[in-house]
Amino acid sequence: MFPWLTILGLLPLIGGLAMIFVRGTAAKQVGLAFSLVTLVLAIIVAFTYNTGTKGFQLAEQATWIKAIGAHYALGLDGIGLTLVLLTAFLTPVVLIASWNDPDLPKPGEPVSPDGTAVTHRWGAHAFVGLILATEGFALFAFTATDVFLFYLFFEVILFPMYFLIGGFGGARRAYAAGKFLLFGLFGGFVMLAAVIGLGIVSAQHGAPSYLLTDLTQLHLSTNVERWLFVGFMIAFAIKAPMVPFHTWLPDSVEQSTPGGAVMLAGVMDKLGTFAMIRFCLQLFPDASKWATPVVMVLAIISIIYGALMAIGSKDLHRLIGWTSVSHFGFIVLGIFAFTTQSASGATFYMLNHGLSTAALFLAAGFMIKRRGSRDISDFGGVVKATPLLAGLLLFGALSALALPGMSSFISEFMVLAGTFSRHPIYAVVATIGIVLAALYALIMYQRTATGVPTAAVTEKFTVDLSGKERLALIPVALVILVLGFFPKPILSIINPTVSDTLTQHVGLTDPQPHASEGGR
Amino acid sequence: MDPQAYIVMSAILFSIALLGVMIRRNVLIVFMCIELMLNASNLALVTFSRMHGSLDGQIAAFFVMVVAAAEVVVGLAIIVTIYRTRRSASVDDANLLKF
Amino acid sequence: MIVPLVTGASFAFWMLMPVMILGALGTILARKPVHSALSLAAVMVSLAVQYAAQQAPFLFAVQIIVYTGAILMLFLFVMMIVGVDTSESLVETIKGQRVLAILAALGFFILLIFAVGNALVGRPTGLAQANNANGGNVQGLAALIFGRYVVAFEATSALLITAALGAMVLAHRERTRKKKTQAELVTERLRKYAETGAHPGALPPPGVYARHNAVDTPALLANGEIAEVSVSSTLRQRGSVQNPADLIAPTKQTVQAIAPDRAENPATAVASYVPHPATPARGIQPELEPGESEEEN
Amino acid sequence: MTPLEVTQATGLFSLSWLLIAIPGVIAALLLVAGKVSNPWGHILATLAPIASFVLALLLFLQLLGRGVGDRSVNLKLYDWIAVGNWHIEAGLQIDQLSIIFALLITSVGSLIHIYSIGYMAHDPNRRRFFAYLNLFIAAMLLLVLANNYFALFVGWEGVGLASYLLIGFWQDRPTAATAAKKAFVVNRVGDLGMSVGIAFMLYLFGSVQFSDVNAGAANMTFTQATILGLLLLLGACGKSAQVPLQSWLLDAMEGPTPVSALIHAATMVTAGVYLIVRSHAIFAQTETAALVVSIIGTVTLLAGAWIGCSKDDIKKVLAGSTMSQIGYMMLAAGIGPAGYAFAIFHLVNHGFFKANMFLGAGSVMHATDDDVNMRHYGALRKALPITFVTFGMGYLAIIGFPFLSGYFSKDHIVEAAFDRSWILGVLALIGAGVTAFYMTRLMIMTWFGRDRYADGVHPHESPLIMTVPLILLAIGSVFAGLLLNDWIGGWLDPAVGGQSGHSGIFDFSLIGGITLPVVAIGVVIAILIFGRGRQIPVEQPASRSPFTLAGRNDLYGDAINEAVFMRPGIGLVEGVTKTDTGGVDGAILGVSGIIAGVGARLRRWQSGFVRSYALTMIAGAFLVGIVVVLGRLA
Repeated sequence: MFPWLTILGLLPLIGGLAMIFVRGTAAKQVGLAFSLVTLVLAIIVAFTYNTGTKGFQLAEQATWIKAIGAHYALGLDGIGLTLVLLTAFLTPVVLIASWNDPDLPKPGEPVSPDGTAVTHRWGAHAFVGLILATEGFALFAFTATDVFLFYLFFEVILFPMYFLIGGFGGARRAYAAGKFLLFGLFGGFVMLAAVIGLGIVSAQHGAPSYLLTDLTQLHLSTNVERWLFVGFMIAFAIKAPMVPFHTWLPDSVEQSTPGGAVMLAGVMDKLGTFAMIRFCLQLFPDASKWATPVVMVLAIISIIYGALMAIGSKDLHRLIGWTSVSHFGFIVLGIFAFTTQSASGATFYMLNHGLSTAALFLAAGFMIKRRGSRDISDFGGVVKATPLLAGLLLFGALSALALPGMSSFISEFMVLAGTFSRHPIYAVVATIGIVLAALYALIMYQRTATGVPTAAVTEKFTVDLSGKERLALIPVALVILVLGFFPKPILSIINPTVSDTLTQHVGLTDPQPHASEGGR
Repeated sequence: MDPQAYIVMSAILFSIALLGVMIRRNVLIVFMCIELMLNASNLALVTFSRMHGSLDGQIAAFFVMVVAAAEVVVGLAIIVTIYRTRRSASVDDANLLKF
Repeated sequence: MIVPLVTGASFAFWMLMPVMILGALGTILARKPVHSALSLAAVMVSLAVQYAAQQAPFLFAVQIIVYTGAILMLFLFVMMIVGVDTSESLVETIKGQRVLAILAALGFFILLIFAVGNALVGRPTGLAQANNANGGNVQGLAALIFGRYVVAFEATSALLITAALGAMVLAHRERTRKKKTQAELVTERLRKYAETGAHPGALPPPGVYARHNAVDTPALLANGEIAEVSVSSTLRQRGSVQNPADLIAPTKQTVQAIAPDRAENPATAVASYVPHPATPARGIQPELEPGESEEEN
Repeated sequence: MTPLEVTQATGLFSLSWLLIAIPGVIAALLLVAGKVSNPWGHILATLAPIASFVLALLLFLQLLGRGVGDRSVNLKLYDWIAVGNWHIEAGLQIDQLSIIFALLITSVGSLIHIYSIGYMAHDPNRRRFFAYLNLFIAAMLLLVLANNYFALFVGWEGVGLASYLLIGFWQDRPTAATAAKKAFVVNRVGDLGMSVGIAFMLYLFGSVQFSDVNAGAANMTFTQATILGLLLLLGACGKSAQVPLQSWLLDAMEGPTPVSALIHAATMVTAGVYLIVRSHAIFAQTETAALVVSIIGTVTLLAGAWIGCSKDDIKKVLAGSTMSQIGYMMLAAGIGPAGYAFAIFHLVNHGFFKANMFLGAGSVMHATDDDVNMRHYGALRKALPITFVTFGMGYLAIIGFPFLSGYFSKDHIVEAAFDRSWILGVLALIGAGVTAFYMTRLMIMTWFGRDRYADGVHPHESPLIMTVPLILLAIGSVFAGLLLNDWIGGWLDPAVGGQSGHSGIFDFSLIGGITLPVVAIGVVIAILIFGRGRQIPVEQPASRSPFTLAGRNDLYGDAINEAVFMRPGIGLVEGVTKTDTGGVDGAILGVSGIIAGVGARLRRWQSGFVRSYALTMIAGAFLVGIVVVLGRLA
């Protein structure tokens, strides 16, 4: 069988390695070419995917470390495919949008995101290489069907991201990158303990194996299952990130370049929520049910807390980072409500969050690049000077607040309504988040874009979006709109896998309509 | 002859050399103590070789000697270099690699 | 088979055991590195004997040739470069180091006895069979080295070459400045002479006398002083320079012997060997006291 | 009540998606095409609602030709969300109710588009304005044509977005931007009710299709029905600016006047009424929720009238009036089967006369250099004769002058209110009187008396392109009542489960007899206070009257919002921010600080003395060895 998934993951990694040999513009072109080929490949893979078949498709498997039962095993299910498509789509977008970012700072030139005289540590080739490495590792992580293999990529993706923040960020990038890495590693080590524990349990039941298909057959005792669940869940909650493990995210995205922030919040963080569905629910269904109240309360706290912090943010990047905390709350809420709709919605939300965050970060990034400051109070009246840019910022903001017609609305609605059918009270409390979302999105837009242009804005916002900037943003906006009105292609991919997970593993069926006779 | 005696002898020599490494400051003496440790282990290896009636122990001892020779060459060269730059043969003086 | 009460091996062992322990202690306790090295040599030779006693004739030879012959000699050479002024005080500078070191070494010794010593139970198999399989110990070792262990053996060759190269690289001093020409050297030397009065010419060679002609013998100046710079500073620091008084003593005797003639023949009288009052500061004052010359012989 | 027969769309009906698609596509085209479309964009945009209107008219005629039970046509376009047991489709429902709305929206919308060509002629962003207007038309049509609550909600938010964009159209005005944001956020509070309500429907029925909900409604318990009803009411309150979510509407007047006419008078703000009427099956199960609807309507009716009495800004008077008139509709909708048809009837009439008056006000502003203060008007009837006449028609219609449109619908509502409860009836009656009072005040201050406009202002009649829509709307204001009065009840009743005891034109009831005198009293009082011979100060006179002050301050709606939500909200945000930096992040930084401190101590161990290291290493080896040996022994 043709190893589609291996090639899919390897392509960007090879592209990243190729950056050793090229420099400057050539590096960007080569990197973009690799990411586009990856995108094409991902689309081909998506077309070969059969929504009717259960289990993993395009599976590859080879024994890797026999003694501990680790395999090199890749496979694709609906959830993984969705995120593969997201990753493959966002990378070229990021590369195009950041085309000039890594070039900007010649020594001493004050052009870093926060206007201080910080120069990038390396050139464009390093930036492109790290972005591609992030993509490759993410693709492998989304397709890994072996817990050990997944863990490997779950951890290793921290490193390109670390260098993206630390090498290309703002004035406090060293602090941010360090915080990012420490949080990630801490979660990783907690998870490692659980992974080892899982391996030991597996070995007690016969030949050790980390294959997902083997592990789901294990019968764990209640205590063991809960402990392992907690170990995995902490790692995923840090990566996702959920309150109270969230503090690294605002700092990290604040200091990142817009492109880096998209890869961070749009792609890498998805590993956490993705893994919750893939591993927590499939491997530890009973423990997941046991933990539901705590996780859901934390999710709701994340939703409201993140939104409040976003309202109070004075820094554009930070604000968007906080909105992500809020959105991840929705995703986790949907996953742990255990209804087909909410979990499908949560998965779809992962995709949409990636898209809307990308739109927001990139549009905000274009503004920051022009203004030379991330401070919201430094803007004002941008719409007068550069209407298209402001319009797309508004588009991103509306997507973040889940306006109907945007794809994010579909997912948010599915999460809320799906949650409602099992836990009405939680859903109602979570709904407050949509009002707060309107506040943070529109306050941000109002303060930056409307009003009389300030002197600095008139002086610096002389050109509206360039061709490359349009090329990066408009496809994202289009996809958001199309999926908002016609989400079927993605939902039909997600839904079978999610309902399979819920019925086969968690063992819960959707609640029936409560006023009988009413349903179809 | 009881091999235990050789082993005890080897242990005595090894421990004395160990003590030397810890209490002496002259880099040459420290280095000689290391050689002494290698010799002590060689004695143990030869003893084991006889004990088990296999020549592999002697081969091991032989390789230890080869490695020791190489080690001494490089080690002494390093000592000379350090001495040239620091004008001291005390290991306590080479203490820059610290907190 | 009756075991003889005392075999050659046990005789060698019990005879050499105190030598080895004392030698090892000497290695770590001697003030001067040279003494340490010699103590170590004693240990190594004794060890060689133990190898011989344990049916390892090849290692016996190699131990003496490689260790005692090559490695220790290398140590001694380096000691000549490095170790001259390194006779250290045995006062410990790190707090608590000595006590703790002794405790640790003792603990380790006990551990070794318990751990390794218990590994040997029963009578030794002996190497007679293994040695005879290939017609001798050396042949047996050769069969193993070029057979089972050939890869490791080849690796050691790489190791040795690397080590040799490494030593050369380390010992090689990279020239950081252009090499000075003779003309420059002379200019420099003369400038120094003009500025500080340093002697521009060659240093005086050591003294050559009827009874002393070694490098540790300073030359005598015309006025009877000794020329300090004629002896290597290494030797001077080591304190192994000949006592100038001894060197002067024969001359003194000669002078005394011919003193009567001198009185009759003032014309041939030589100048007084008593130092000139304006002795250069750097000169070593020979102590000429009448009693000293008697003690020498 | 039998569920409606829903027939699948065939023929012309299968094209009904074009109603929405035409303006939607043109909106997108104008936004994407950018400056290229500046010269012709507004023309194209104006054609869009006209095309939709023609199509809607054709559909209406088709429906007329069908039998009574055959008039609800369902058109499924595709599955929107088909997950688990949900089948939420993108589908349209053309029935008696939605087609009336479609006609109202497209007709008034077309006229306002035409009017805007003139009104916005000098605005550099006219193309963008028209694109937003088309976006609004598309979203509004989606709202009323949807066959399920989900699609309705999408339209619901779409009109909210269009409203946001159009209120804040002059984005360089901070007040406009703030008003836009306020409108959106307050609406979001209503949306919260909508979202939870739709989720609740899925919880109850597993479907959001109108037909399914109507069919299943009878199975709800009373509590469920009440909760669902109140949730929908919350949504309706937000969109229709009903108390307590009324505060955004007055600020929304920051937008261009055609926007106020189209969105904030004729169509969007009435969506709440549509929602209630559309959800008649739910309210049929819960007296309580229906009563709350009526009460909210009555309260808003009076509050809007009160505000209308005390404002000097012509648009704000009209906005207060809009609130008030929608209050009437809500009151009617809350009455139940007897009131639904009247609510819609009044809604249609209101759409005509209020659009007419707003556009008239726009014409006045156009003439007076965008001055909105009525104290700066006066005697404009000579300068703007056409506008005066059309505005007068609207005035007569709203106060309920006999045989004009407002007369019929308002009378019906007051009558129905008396049937429901005499308290509601009396309050509605008072509202009618007050309406007459403030509208007369507006008329006098604007059109009669002495001219008070500032120097340099030379009022002039608007161009034809603006007056023709005014004339058409005035005709609508005058004749809509007469035309529809006999017909609309019978037309709508099957769709809304109504039982309107509709009456003929000359069917005077006792209540109808009382209403007219009340209105007349209102008019007379206004003439006495502001009429001939009375000086109207150019500056607003200071007033001590708590009634006037309250009215001028929008009944302290903003103050209440500020005290109850904004200040605690800001406090909460600050508190959370402090907690995060001090508490959560602080705890983490504290832990890292402790670790760093311990590390700083520990690294002293790294003394640089090789011999110490050797000692440590040997001691360590010793300890490990001991553990191993003891492990063996144990």
